[in-house]
Amino acid sequence: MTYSYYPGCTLKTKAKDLDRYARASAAALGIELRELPDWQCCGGVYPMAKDEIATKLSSVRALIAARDAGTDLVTMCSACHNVLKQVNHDMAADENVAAKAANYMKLDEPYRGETKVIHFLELLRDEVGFDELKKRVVKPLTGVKIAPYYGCLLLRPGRVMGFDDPENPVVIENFIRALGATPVIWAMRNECCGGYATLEKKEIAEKKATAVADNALANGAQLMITACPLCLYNLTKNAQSGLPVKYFTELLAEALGVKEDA
Amino acid sequence: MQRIGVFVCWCGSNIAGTVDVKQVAEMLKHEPGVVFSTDYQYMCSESGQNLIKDAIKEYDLTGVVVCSCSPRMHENTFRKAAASVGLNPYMVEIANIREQCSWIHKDMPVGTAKAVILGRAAVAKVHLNAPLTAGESPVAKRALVIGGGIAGIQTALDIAEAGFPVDIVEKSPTIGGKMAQLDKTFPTLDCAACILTPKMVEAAQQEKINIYAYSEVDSVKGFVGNFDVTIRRKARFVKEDLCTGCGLCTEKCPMKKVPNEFNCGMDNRSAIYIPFAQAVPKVATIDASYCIKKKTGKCGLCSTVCGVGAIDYDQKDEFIEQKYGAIVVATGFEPISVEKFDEFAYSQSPDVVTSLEYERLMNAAGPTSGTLLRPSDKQHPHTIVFVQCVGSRCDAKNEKGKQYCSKVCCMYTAKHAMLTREKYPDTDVYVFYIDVRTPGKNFDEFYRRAVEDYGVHYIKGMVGKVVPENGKLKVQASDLLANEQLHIDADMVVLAAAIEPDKSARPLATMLTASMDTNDFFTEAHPKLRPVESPTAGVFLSGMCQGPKDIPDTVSQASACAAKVIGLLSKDKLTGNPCVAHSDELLCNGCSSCEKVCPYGAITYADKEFRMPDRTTAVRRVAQVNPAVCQGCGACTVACPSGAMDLYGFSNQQIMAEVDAICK
Amino acid sequence: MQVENKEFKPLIVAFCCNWCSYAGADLAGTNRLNYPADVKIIRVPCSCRVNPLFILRAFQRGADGVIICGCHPGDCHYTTGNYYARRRMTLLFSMLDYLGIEKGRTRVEWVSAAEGQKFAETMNSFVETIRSLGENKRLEDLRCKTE
Amino acid sequence: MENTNLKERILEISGVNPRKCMKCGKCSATCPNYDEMEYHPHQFVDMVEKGNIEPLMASESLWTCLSCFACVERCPRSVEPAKLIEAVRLAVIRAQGGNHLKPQDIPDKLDDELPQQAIVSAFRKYSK
Repeated sequence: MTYSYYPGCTLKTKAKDLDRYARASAAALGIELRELPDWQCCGGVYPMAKDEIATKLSSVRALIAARDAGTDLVTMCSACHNVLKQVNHDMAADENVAAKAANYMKLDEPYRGETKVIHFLELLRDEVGFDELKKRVVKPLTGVKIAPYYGCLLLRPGRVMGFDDPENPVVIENFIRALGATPVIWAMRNECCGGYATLEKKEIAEKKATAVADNALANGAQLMITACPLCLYNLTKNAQSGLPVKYFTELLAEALGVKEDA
Repeated sequence: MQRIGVFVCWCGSNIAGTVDVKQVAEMLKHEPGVVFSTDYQYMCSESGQNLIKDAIKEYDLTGVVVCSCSPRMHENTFRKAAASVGLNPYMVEIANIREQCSWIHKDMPVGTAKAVILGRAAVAKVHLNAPLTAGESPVAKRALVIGGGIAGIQTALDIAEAGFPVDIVEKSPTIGGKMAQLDKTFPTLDCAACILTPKMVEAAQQEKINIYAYSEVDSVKGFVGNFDVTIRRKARFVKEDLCTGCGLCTEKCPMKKVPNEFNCGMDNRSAIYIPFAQAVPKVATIDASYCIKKKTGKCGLCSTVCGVGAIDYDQKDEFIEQKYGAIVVATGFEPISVEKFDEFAYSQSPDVVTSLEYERLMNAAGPTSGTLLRPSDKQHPHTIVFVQCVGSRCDAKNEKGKQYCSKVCCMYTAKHAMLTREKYPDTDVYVFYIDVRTPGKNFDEFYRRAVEDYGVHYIKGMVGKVVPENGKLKVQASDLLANEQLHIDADMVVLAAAIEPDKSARPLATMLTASMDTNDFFTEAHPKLRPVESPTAGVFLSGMCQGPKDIPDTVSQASACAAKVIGLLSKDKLTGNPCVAHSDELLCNGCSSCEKVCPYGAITYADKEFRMPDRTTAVRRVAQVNPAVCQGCGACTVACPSGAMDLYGFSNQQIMAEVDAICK
Repeated sequence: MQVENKEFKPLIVAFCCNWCSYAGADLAGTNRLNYPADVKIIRVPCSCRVNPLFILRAFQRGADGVIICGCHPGDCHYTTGNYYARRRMTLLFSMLDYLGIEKGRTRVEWVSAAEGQKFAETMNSFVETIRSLGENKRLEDLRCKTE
Repeated sequence: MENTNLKERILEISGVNPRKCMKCGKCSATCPNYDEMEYHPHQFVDMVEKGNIEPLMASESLWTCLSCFACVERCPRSVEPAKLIEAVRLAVIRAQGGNHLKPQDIPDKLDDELPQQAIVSAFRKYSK
């Protein structure tokens, strides 16, 4: 199984753990993640306006590169995933945007969303399969109660992302089960942690992050996992709850017994 | 050659004012086949009609053209007049020279010229008219009611009252439907069971009514007056005629962990069960997917304790074939699944319930014997939040919800809120609403009482998120009038789930060739003037299957539906519309194009023997139109590639003749 | 050339379904809403009864325009007839256009029994279109001359 | 009060039809940052529809919307209020000198662990 891989800027600096544990796990599972040669930053947040073209081009370049490589495009960071998937949807659904992007980039043919963007979690669910993953686990995390945190970016808008049921998702829960641990079902898993506010209005970020973490704690969580570097930062740094937060890939590597190699 | 008479009406000055009627009569006199032509002041008057009748007799007319007002006004009048003197009524044609000529043209020569052309077209058509006789078919004097809820029961009772036998087919083990699950009914607050169960008993005792509970319609063939229906009686594994409903088996059954659907799964029942105490028929049923004997072959306890030997583990589905004159659809509704709206945390907390579940929690026969206890810890709730419009009134792009208003939620929520405050005055009750819709007799008064006398907090806004935390439900909502976001720590949240047609409705509609809208509600023949009939002749609609409605509306519609059925069944024979399609079997190549476009399923195929030129015979598949079912739209005549299909009264040749006459 | 002096009086055939449009035409009459006498109405049970051959016949016999009126989509007395009519006419009209009978000479309109006003407006605008297109001469040579 | 040109531009770039709104208030009910906003999501929809856009452009709410899409996801009428808020925000920052966040402000806000994602997304949202 070979995939193009878009790590994103944060995974090269502050979120190296998210990246290296993913790579180690993928190798253990026989998945080849080929980093795209010249990827550029996606911009971190999807430009919603219909007349925004330039801000979508870095995503389009990555999408085209994956198409030309003949592979699906795997993302790891929630934000990159959200931006790439939404831009891909624009290219497929909005002829006008696709034509303008082609014009900017001097393409002969407009790119119309041919690449399939999948998050690493989707890859584990749909390509590897959680049953198969369970068989590959060598160090099951038995007894650990883990709160899966989706945040906003993985799930919404549900119609475009098509990631999971946006109000009642199960993919990270099933992932946790596959690793032998126990998922905590809690309502704030798909509520915003306020991460975007951390730069300018830290008090908002603190309030939101604390509310999220408190709800996980109240439901008996010992640990929270996420796919978003900003959520991890915010929930660790700004939340007043003291609940440890880790990347889902770290647990994966641990359960697969490759954490030390990473 | 036809002998045609032309009769030009003045309609006082309505026609004669802008059309030179004498000239029209004179001009048409020279049309081929016209042997008599005259004008008269009021052709529709008795003397005008006599003029036509006399002319028919005197000139031995074979066809009549009346140049007068719209055929929608007096076509029938003139046809009857013709029939009274022995001329086939379908030999009469009308040229509309009033609505479509004299009234819209001011200039006499222009109006006159057009009237002549319209008259010519009518004459040309009459030349090709043939006498038509409406077909007749016998009526099976028995009605089938599909669905045994309050709608089906009421319709059946009313039909039986008129003396016609009725069969009720109900898919669950008892009749009663959703109303049997309700606690009180708005706006009078009388108990649902108190008013429903006597009707259920009446239906059981009425000798003209036959109840097939735990049964489904398997197939429907035939047409109005003559439906052939196969009913599947699902195996209960209990002999209905022997079971006395004593209930001993249900007590002794060791498998007691079956979710009880009557209480919306909030408690358990045994594998052999009687849904509720007043069930009709009061007969036990074995749920084979839970029965230990059925699953493992060991047990058989119910058979041992049954004093009358009613248990039969080897019972098989039975099929009954019956002829019906009319079919009533009363398949009802169900609440939508609210799991997809999980911002309300329905799947995360047992204390978030639907309104139907709340109904059971308030009901004396419910899982808590009528004491309101929250499901998680069986404690009295002190703060309850009601959320209206869950899944109703959604945009078409919103795949989770329905576009329509479910109509009953505003009132039952007011009822729940009021009853809760009445029984437990220490409870805070909030209702979040978008609009409160209470059109109906004593409905708004009822809602105002909830607010004014019972102190229910009605808040204009919506709940956005429910977070279960530390035994509470943290409700985040908007209060639009105060322009505030509210945070309420609630003990229970009650969701007014949208209603949708029962899942069995769609396959049934296919069987009946009855049309449905995009929401799977059955379509009525006319939204205003024929609201209880399906466009498919002989199929009638009762209750929620046609659209959201409350109990008073349902019962009214059920009785109206019965009146229509009685009207049909009291006829010995049905006279059809003779202007129906017919196929020329010599031309038909059996391609099925006509069958595909027929909205009524009126076209079938038969293998017929044909004598070939060389005196051999060949069998070919040819289309046959059932004149009792065909409504005469003519879609098939155009679809037919070989020109075998034609329509009586509006044949290809007749319409072509009109075209030619106009374009001359 | 005398023809030039004479006002062009187009010949227009309107097929109206019995349940909606024919009743709409009646209502136009009841309300005395004028439209040109060039329009002659033929009553059919449903717009789906209109065979493309009827339209060809009309043009063959010298009609300058043909209009088909039916119930609004979703309101057909026979549930689906007007959808068939719409699909058939879309195909036919583009074929006629290809043959040289301009698209403007053919039209499908939905007129309900309550829309007398719309019926009159529709006919006025259709006649106007036909007048601007002029006489339908394209089929002249092929026309079956009737005695 | 009505500003037709501005309204049309906002509607065009957002692709939102505020007339679809049935004024249920679910957007504002679900908004996680409601209390930090002067104008709330349902007011954005209402005020844009009425052409009353200047107060929104001057409002702090533009910078406190978390872009979490909760209002977009949960709106029963598919109105997508967040897209309106973004369109109004763009109308402000695309104007000369409209940038809300300036590069020279950044160093003070950094700490060792702050991910790049926070900075790039803030620039995308708040500056041109």
